[in-house]
Amino acid sequence: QDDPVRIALVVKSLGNGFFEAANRGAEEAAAELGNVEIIYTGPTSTTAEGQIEVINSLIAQGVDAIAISANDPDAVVPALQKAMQRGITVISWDSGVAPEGRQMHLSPSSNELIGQTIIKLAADQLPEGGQVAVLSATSTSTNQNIWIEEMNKVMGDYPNIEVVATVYGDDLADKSYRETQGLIQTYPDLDAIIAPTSVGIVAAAQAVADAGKIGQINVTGLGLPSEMAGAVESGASKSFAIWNPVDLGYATTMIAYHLAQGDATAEPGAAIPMGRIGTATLDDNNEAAMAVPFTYDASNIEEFKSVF
Amino acid sequence: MNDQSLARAAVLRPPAAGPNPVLRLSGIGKSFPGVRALQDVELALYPGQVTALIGENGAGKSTLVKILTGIYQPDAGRIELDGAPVRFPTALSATQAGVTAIHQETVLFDDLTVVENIFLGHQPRNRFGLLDWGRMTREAKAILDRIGARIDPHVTLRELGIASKHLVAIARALSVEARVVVMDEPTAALSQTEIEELYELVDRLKADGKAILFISHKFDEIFRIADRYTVFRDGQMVEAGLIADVTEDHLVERMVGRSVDTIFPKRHAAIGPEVLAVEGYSHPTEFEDISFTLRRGEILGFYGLVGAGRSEFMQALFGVTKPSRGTVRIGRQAVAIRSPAEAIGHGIVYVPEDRGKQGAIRPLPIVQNVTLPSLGRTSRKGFLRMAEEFALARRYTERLDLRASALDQPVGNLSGGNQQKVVIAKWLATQPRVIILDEPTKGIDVGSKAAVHEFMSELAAEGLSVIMVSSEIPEILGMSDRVIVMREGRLAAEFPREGLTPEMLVRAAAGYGRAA
Amino acid sequence: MSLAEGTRPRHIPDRLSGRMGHALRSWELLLLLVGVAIFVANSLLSPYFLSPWNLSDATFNFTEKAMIAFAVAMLIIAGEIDLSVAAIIALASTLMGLALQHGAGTPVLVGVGLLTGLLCGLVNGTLVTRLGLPSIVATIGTMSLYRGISYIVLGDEAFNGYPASFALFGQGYAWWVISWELVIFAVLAVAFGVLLHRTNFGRQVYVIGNNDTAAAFSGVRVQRVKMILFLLTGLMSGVAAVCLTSRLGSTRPSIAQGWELEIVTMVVLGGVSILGGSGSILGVVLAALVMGMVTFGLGLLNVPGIVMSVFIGALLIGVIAIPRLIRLARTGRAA
Amino acid sequence: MSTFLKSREAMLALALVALVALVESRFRGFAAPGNLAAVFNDTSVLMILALGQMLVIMTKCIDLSVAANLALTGMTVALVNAAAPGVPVVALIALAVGLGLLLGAFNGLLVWLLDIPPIVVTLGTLTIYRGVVFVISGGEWINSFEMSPAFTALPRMVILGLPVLSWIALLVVLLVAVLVRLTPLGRAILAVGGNAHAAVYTGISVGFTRFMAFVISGGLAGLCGYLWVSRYAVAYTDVAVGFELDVVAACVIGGVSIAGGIGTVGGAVLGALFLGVIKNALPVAGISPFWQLAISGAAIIVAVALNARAERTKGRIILKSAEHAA
Ligand SMILES: Nc1ncnc2c1ncn2[C@@H]1O[C@H](COP(=O)(O)OP(=O)(O)OP(=O)(O)O)[C@@H](O)[C@H]1O
Ligand SMILES: Nc1ncnc2c1ncn2[C@@H]1O[C@H](COP(=O)(O)OP(=O)(O)OP(=O)(O)O)[C@@H](O)[C@H]1O
Ligand SMILES: [Mg+2]
Ligand SMILES: [Mg+2]
Repeated sequence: QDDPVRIALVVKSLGNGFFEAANRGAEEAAAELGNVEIIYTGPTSTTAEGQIEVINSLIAQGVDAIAISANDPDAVVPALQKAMQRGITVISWDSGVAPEGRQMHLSPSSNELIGQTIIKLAADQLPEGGQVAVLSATSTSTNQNIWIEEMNKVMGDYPNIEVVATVYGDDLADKSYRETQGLIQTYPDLDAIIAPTSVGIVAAAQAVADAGKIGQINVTGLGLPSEMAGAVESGASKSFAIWNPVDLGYATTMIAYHLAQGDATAEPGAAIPMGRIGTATLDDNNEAAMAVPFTYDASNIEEFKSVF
Repeated sequence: MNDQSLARAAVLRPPAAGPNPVLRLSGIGKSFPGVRALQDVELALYPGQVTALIGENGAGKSTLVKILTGIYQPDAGRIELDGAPVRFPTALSATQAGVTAIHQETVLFDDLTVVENIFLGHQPRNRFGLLDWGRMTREAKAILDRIGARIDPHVTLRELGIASKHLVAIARALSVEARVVVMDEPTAALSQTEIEELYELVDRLKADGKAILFISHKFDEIFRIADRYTVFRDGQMVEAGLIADVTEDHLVERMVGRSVDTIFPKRHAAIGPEVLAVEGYSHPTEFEDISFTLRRGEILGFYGLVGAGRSEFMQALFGVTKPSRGTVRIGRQAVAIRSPAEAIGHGIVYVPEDRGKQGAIRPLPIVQNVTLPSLGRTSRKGFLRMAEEFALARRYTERLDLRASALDQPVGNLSGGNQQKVVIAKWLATQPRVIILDEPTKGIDVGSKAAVHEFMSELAAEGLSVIMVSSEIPEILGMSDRVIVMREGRLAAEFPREGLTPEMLVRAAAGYGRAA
Repeated sequence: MSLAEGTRPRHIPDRLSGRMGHALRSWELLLLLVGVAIFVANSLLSPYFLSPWNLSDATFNFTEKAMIAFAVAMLIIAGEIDLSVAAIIALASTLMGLALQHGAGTPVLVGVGLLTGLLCGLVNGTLVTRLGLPSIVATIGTMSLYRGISYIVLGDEAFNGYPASFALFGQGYAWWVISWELVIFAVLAVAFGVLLHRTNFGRQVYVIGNNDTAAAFSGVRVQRVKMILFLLTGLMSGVAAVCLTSRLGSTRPSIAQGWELEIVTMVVLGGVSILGGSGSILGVVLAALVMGMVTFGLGLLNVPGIVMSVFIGALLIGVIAIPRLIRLARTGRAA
Repeated sequence: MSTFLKSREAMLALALVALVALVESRFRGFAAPGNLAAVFNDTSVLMILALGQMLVIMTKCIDLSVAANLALTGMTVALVNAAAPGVPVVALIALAVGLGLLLGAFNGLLVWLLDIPPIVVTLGTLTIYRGVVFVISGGEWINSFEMSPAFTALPRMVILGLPVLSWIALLVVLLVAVLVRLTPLGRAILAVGGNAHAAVYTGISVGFTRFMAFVISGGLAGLCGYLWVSRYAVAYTDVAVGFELDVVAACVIGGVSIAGGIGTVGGAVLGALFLGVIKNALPVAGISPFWQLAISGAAIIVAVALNARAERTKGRIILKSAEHAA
């Protein structure tokens, strides 16, 4: 029996439902591939230093591949470069790493699509136009910033919609809650809150419900069906979107496996198989997008809330 | 031996036609690391009588008080209350049994009010089990009135002077329904009128049938209020009996164990030129307008009641606190002393009164304590040289006849007197010009005391100038070439050695006679 | 009595017991044993542990924290504490980033980092020694303040693009597997060991921690010594900021978040009394190694970081509590 | 002194009013009763924890484990609620408080019987308690849909215009005020911190008093565990991470002396409200959230500096002429 191919799934922090779901996908892929061992790991809090310690111990164990969702795109680069020097396949997924620190990056979806989706989710409920505010995660998380940027690029398509503020909940439930209260206070005419973060959107929905603003303020953005089921039911959130994290973990594992086995190479234009999801095609930056975000609302939430 | 059994018989024999003792201690022993504070002690207290407990510093009187009030547990012996054996595992249990005390050190809470200080630990409660502040305030006022203390019960203790604090401690002791009242040097900090009021109070307590244990170094008051006496020497009871049967001389003899004159061997030394002159030293709250001079080879005594501000003034002179006004000259040169380091630089050193807090660094070895202010001399370019340190420490500790098992022993393990020797050695090692000794023999045993005194004269003979702050009249009279008396932060009098009597000192300190 | 005997001084020996006896009962020995046990356990549990490169990588887990821990140990021995050290790293790193944007080269960057550390130490020292604030609350305050300034400067941005020569401090190797950071750590360990245990200054630190009133009465310039210690702690935070920034190659305001408690843990585990007055640099070095090995060993077993911290928390309480529990059981009463 | 203490609180209250007025002057509606009530409600948990911490600090100890205690009790009740939605909320609250008391007692015992410095004890239990949260939850979140409606509804139920959360905070304020002012334990807590040596002479057990302070602080943290988790309708490992420092800061701003023996309920409440107002005002005032940390740091420094000035020990008063001037 050969030694198993060991693939480390390094997440931003342990104890986050999104990543737990991704891990399930990774295990699914491992089972499908056979002889693959998944090491699901990450720091306890979302810090780059913590991830570096984790990476160092993975290098020490001589894993075959590291697939990381980075807390800081730059800080982990030296450690990942060291990993690559020691012959370890390194890819990033979800939250990316600077190109010199990885062989390729798998986005859950393309940033443009996400940026367009989150504003569309809000706008669809506001045919007359109105005020929206953004509740983001930590100020330092890469993807939220990119998505908001992408969103701003297409704001021209929604002339009646005004983005009045962007605040940061730091991916902490209480801070997000308080920031939402602040928004409600400051903008009495607010119509929607876009929270492109799974922690923020839940807290925002809770704050809106507690303020008795259901029906006046629609909370939308990116969230997990299991966490948002209550908010959809209460009406605090009409709809929200997310890519499927199970699929993301699955696809990441597949790619890491093929790269580590030498079945595929990460270079611009390469097409790397992702099992049941299809094929990832790398762009000039060695980046690929998995799929379009999927929208959840009252019609389908029941079905998904127990999945992830 | 014989003394012991005689004394025991005296304790156990009931007074002529008197009642049985309320409280009786037998075979009490207590040791601290390195010190045997009490050994096989007997004591009996009778209702309606005042028993005086006398003995030199460190004889073990306060230790006995602490055993009686549940703060220390005796190593041996038994306590009987009305003939039944009792134990006092905590201070509260002693209070509840009706034993209450005014302790020697005021152990109170500076940030709490007078009312609270009086009742803390045994506050009256209302029917819901909550504190009854109304009753507390009323009772506090009543007790304060009873002892003639004019103190607002609502002020915090921090705002009171030492005498008022002492009155609060007395009020606290009276706030419980006590059968036995212990007073450990209650008059030490009081002025004459307050002392008179205290005597009246003691008389009233006697009339109420309370048993009183009264600890004092002042023989006049012992003969004024006590019915019985017990003498301690070095942790042992040496004699007990009726005051009416004895004279003062006899008590002193029993207390010290030898004739008194030998204690203070002040030798005559040639007194040289002026080395220190202080002019108009003042502080906003502590002292005012202190001026004096000190000459080479002179021992200058500073006498005063406790709290007269001598320590505070000395600390200002040593640079610990800042004076608001005044000048110092050393030799001919005017100097400004802004920190102890500067004072040491000018050759002025201070052996503090509070040995535990300000003098010794208890967990550190003897050698490190001794060399601390002299590190500049024992080190090279800031790097320690252990050999030099040991040499310096040995030179001075051996000269002071320190009793220690090794120089790397922590100072905290030594007996009080030996700790004091370490502190003195520390300062002598700096080779000062002026040494200020603040209560140099406070709390140290007879032998060490004599050694310290002998050493002081030796130093003076060698040309060192000594300022000695002391509250002990015999020490002042025995050692000083000249005596300055302070009262309430001011100079009250200055006396030459010749013709000085205890009378004159007390009058000046208390503010009756106006001398000089 | 002594009067009679006083004429013939008796000899007092320098030392009572040999140093061996003392060393055998010491905290350092206990730590060393714990360390060896962990080392052995790690080698048995993970086949990857005993590799020079892996051990070398593992040193990065503690070197930067330990540099600060040396200075904090001295501060704690003197009876003070500094909880703002991690925030100083953040601020120093941020200002280095600003300098970088203005075109500073490596020497200037290092200078900026160290100076910022010193300046922060000066502020802490001033609050404590001049204004008389309790250091624990004063530095809780400056902790928020320093990191807060980093957030104000950086917001959601990051500084990166540090020059290649700057990478030396956190990523360079002096020889084979010996990183420059490890060299800096070792040099500082020796320097602090000498400073604390072999100089007048170190002696004064102990004296102050045992009894600062008596120290002042003995002519020790207590406030000045404390100020120097705060400056030193700031400076070491600056050094750690240089190393960490170099290692990460980027600066974000959340850098070194939560390190202050890890550093205090390291110091206390090293046998330094949190009440001041005792402790040694050797103890801190050993504690750093123990903590580094625990985290690395558990990391190799892919144990989550939070479970490691449980282990360290238990170690912290355990090593102090167990001897006391034994004594309690033996004598039947509290110490 | 007592009038002086009052004036210190008055000063803080004044600063608070000034702060509210400042925000109101630029952003209408902040000082509206409804919004102030919301701010109060939002500060409730901090206030409750600060009161517990105050008791501990007054005995000259410190409890750094409160936030971890909160997380652990919160997670425990959330897990129980998710597993057995039928268990009545009252029982869960009792469980939270009981568990909190136990965790506090563990700290207290180590301090009392083994005489380990409180900062070391609670630094250790801080990491241990939070680690246990991770272990019992397996790192998973408990989300609102897994909680029973009654569980999440209680704190936000409105009675007489205020949510239950606020009422609970007010009740705790009252109880702690009674404890401090009217019970022997409360006075013992002040005495032990003020002068531990003298406390022994008055028959107070220093160790036991400290133990009780830790127990109460733990119990209040346990209560907050339930309140936090039900209010935000989510439980996870990092709940309230770092909150212990906010709690200590609230005490310090409120004039509780870290050296023990000094502190008032009013002060701690005002200290908590001060931080609460800042936290709530920043988003409203549109000040970048990045400023918040620096502002609260500066507030802490200013507050302790003011308190330290007031507390600075003056020399003894010996001179008769100085006695009345003082
Ligand atoms: N807690 C303690 N630890 C060690 N030694 C102690 C302690 N308390 C008292 N002693 C020692 O016990 C002896 C008796 O002390 P105690 O205070 O009872 O004397 P005293 O008779 O009250 O003296 P004074 O007249 O000075 O008040 C002294 O040698 C003292 O140093
Ligand atoms: N106002 C006070 N409050 C509390 N304790 C006091 C006060 N005054 C004096 N004491 C204590 O009483 C003891 C003796 O005090 P102090 O040093 O004032 O006496 P002294 O040396 O006899 O007089 P002097 O002030 O003249 O030096 C010391 O332990 C001191 O701490
Ligand atoms: Mg005594
Ligand atoms: Mg004095």
